[in-house]
Amino acid sequence: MTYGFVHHLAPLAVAVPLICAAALMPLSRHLPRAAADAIATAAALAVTAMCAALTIASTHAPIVYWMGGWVPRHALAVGIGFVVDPIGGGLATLAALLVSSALVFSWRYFDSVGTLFHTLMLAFLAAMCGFALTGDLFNLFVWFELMGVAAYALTAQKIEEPEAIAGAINFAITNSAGAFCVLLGIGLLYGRTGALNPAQIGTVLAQRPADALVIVALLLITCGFFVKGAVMPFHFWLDDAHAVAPTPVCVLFSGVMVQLGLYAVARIYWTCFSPALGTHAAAVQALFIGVGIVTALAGASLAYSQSHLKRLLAFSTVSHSGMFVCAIALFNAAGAAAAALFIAAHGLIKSSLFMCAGIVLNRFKSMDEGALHGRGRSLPVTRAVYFAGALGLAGLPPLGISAAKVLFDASFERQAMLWIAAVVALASAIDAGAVLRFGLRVFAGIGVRAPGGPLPQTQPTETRSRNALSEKLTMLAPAIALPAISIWLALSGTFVHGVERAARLFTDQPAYAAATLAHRVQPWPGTAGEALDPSAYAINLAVCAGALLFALAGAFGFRLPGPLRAPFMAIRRLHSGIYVDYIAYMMFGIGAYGVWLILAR
Amino acid sequence: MSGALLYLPYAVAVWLFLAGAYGLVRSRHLVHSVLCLAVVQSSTYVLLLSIGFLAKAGAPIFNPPQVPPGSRSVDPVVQALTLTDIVVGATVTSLLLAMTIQIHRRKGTVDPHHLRLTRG
Amino acid sequence: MSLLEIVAFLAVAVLGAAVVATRRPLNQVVVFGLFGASMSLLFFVLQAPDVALSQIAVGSLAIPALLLVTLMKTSDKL
Amino acid sequence: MNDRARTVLFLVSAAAVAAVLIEGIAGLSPFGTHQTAYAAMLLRVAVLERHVLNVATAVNFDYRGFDTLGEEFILFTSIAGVLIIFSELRGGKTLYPEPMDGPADRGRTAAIRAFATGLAAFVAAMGMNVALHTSITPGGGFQGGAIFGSAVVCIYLGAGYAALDRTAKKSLLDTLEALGAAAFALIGVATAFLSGAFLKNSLPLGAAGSIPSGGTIFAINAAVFVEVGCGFALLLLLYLHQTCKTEEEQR
Repeated sequence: MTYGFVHHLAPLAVAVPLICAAALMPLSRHLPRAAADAIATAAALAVTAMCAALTIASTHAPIVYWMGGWVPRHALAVGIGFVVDPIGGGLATLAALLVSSALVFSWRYFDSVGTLFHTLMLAFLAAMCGFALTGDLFNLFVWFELMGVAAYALTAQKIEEPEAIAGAINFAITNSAGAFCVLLGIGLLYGRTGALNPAQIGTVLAQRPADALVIVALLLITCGFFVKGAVMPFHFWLDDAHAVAPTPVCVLFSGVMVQLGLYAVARIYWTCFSPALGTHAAAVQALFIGVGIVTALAGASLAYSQSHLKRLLAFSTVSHSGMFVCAIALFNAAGAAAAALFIAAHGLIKSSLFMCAGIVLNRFKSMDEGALHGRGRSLPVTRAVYFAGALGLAGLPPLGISAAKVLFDASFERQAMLWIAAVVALASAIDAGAVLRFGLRVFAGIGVRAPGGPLPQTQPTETRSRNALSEKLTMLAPAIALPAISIWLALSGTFVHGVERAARLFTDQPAYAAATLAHRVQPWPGTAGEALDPSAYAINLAVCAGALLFALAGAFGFRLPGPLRAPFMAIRRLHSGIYVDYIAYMMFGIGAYGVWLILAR
Repeated sequence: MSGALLYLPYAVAVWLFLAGAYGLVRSRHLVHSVLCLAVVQSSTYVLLLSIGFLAKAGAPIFNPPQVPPGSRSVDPVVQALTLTDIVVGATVTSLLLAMTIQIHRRKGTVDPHHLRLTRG
Repeated sequence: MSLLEIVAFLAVAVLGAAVVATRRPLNQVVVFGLFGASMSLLFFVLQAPDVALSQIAVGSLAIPALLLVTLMKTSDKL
Repeated sequence: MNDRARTVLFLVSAAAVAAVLIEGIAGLSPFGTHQTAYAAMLLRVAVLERHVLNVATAVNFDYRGFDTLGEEFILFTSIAGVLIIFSELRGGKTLYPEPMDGPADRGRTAAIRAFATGLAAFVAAMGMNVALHTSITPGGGFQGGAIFGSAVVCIYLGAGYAALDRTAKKSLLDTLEALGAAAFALIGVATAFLSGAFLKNSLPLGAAGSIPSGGTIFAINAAVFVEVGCGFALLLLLYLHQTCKTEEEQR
């Protein structure tokens, strides 16, 4: 067995950022800031190129790379393998692209930042690449933990602010508890199958119908990753972390980290559990659709109730997590394709929105809707980018999410579950309406002023106060480039069809197992996808119109009557900002999911 | 009865998981919470090593004349996994304790109930 | 299951609960040290000397030192 | 949520979780009766293929060495995180806080200092010994490194922080720590070129039972020892520094 050049890119996509991260730590005392910026950005761009090359190469056949050259013996995995398919590779590419953009954005964003920031960002990048590319359950856990440790430290960066540390503590405790659930689930699977390789686990589990152990393993792994994936009731850490983390870090959290949690659930479901579940899959599907819809709707209404932009965008991410879970829950290739395209487009657009938030924070030192009322009019380019992003979230063509929504609606229509698409469209309208409302008030001065204090006089230390042209350019360039990429991807027919094809391969367990264990890497069949029906875009326009209505209603101070508002206020009060509650909710979630899955057996 | 006893190790893992979580929910001190989290994590060590145990078998370290095949040994894989897991535990603990010191310096409290984040 | 194995498991279970139940931070650190020791005993019993050695190095040397420093800095009396 | 409501919610949920988990673990093989296919295979081949007698070491540094690469960087990253939390930003760079008078610096006789230094040397030597014998006895780079790093505490207790700060330079420790971590990843890259796969052995294996056996296992073990030893020492130093009064507190 010899590996070609492209194969070697798989471990290098992890090793290169790790080596650069290690090198930057001692160099931090000797290098000027600009040099550290340049090294880190160059490394992230190199990883982007490597992951893109891997993704393109994997469209012909999956790329299987065994660390240490330990190829399987008699269909038993000996070592740790990376299995790159277009979906995993694509996610790694997205992660690397967003890290590159966030690093460019941070050149001028931070007034002062140690070079340790770059070390942490590169370790974070390596972890996300490893997480997306690995084909081994315990290795997945290792990268999950590295991702976590880097993310906690990045959240706590503004050490003078106690809120930042408190947010990081909530984040660290809930996510660690989630990680331990995952590891318990992996342990159960290992005890049953004697394997850590998903392809092998799937093959062994398929030999008999799923019993309670298999269901509990699925439960623990799902709940653990749903903590990262911000699915209710495991999402509570997310808005705390987003509210306090520096903007470039929020970009990565909302743009790709949360979605990686959902990717892991889908990947493990398809490779390990799908052959064994049989009729029980219906119960899993009902559960996922149920929590997906609750998360989408509740996340959207929570976003609507926020006047702090970062929290608003964070809840919008929660809402989108619910939508992704709905798409994954179709448990077919069409759903996986919709989810993949949706995640890619959302990542690009949400990142751009967070960068706009960062520019506003940088300029006015506030994130409060009332305090910022009308102030955004002095930032015309940021305003345009923000509105494009807000409407893009609702699915305005030609921004990327429009194509994803068309796939999404079509896949539910084919399963005669159009009502789910309708509910998700409503959630989407509320969610985008919240983002638009903030934009109308802050960037256009439309509507009544939201309650809120004056702009703060004290300067938060996160950002520099100069307003030079170069500063605007380095912050605006990535904010403009990312949505532009999403337009390019959505308009490129080869990309959309490529995603559809990749999703069929993603959901093909026998092909995955054969490629991994038997080393039978067959070129994947090329099938022509159906052309997207242009009339399908009409729904997107309707959602945009709905979002505009919600936005205007909000901007002019329309409020639901008290009794109708009560349930929303109750949900909002659950977000107490303290991890002791979050662990209790998490336990409730595991118990509720578990009782449903066991009883529905 | 002895059959049920053979499930005691796994039950201990479940017990540690739940006991640690209970401690987290009832915690009034950040250091207490960090240690409870460590107890939750120790459930994973116990589960993994119990799964890999083989009765009347030695450690997976061989002496030259007695090289496998033929010699019984417990599972080396779960031991490697647990080693990694212990490092993870130590790192999360060290990060959280550093945050505890920092938050006490800024806010003068280590009671999680006094650290509620303000809502926007 | 041998008696030693049963005792080691029960010790871990009891001391784990004791860590959770101990409220005074300094006492809790002591109980946590005992819990760590019981874990390393269990690892030896389970024929995992590599893991036991790790547990001793981390759980009985490094982490208690960090804990004591943290308590020193965060208790109001000092 | 108030304490009572939270506790009740937890207890009800935990009862359900307990029931579900017990259902799950009931599906495992009874304790000590089953050997997994993975373990059986590795126990059969590891000593012959890797020339190390400690199979856990072979798994750690070779068969599943990639996990250990991630593990070492988890440690590295968390120490970087602790450094950020405890550090001071000056001139756009993360710097170590200045050393100051510690509480334990005064009132020590020369005998105590000498004893502490000797003890620290003994602990450090023990750590190296554990790491060196990874292929034949329990322990390895990680365990040895963690013991080695703990020597810092001996110096602190015996000679005080100021003496410790003079002996163990933080800038040297973080350089060595980063070098150790980078070396692990670089060994992977080098082996990919030399032997065709990331972390695949490309050194002579040596005789099973001798100390420098196992080829790359031994090299990785050394890198891990340097990283963990210096990393733990740095971590402990950063914490022990906290026992000194900060500038604010002195004022």
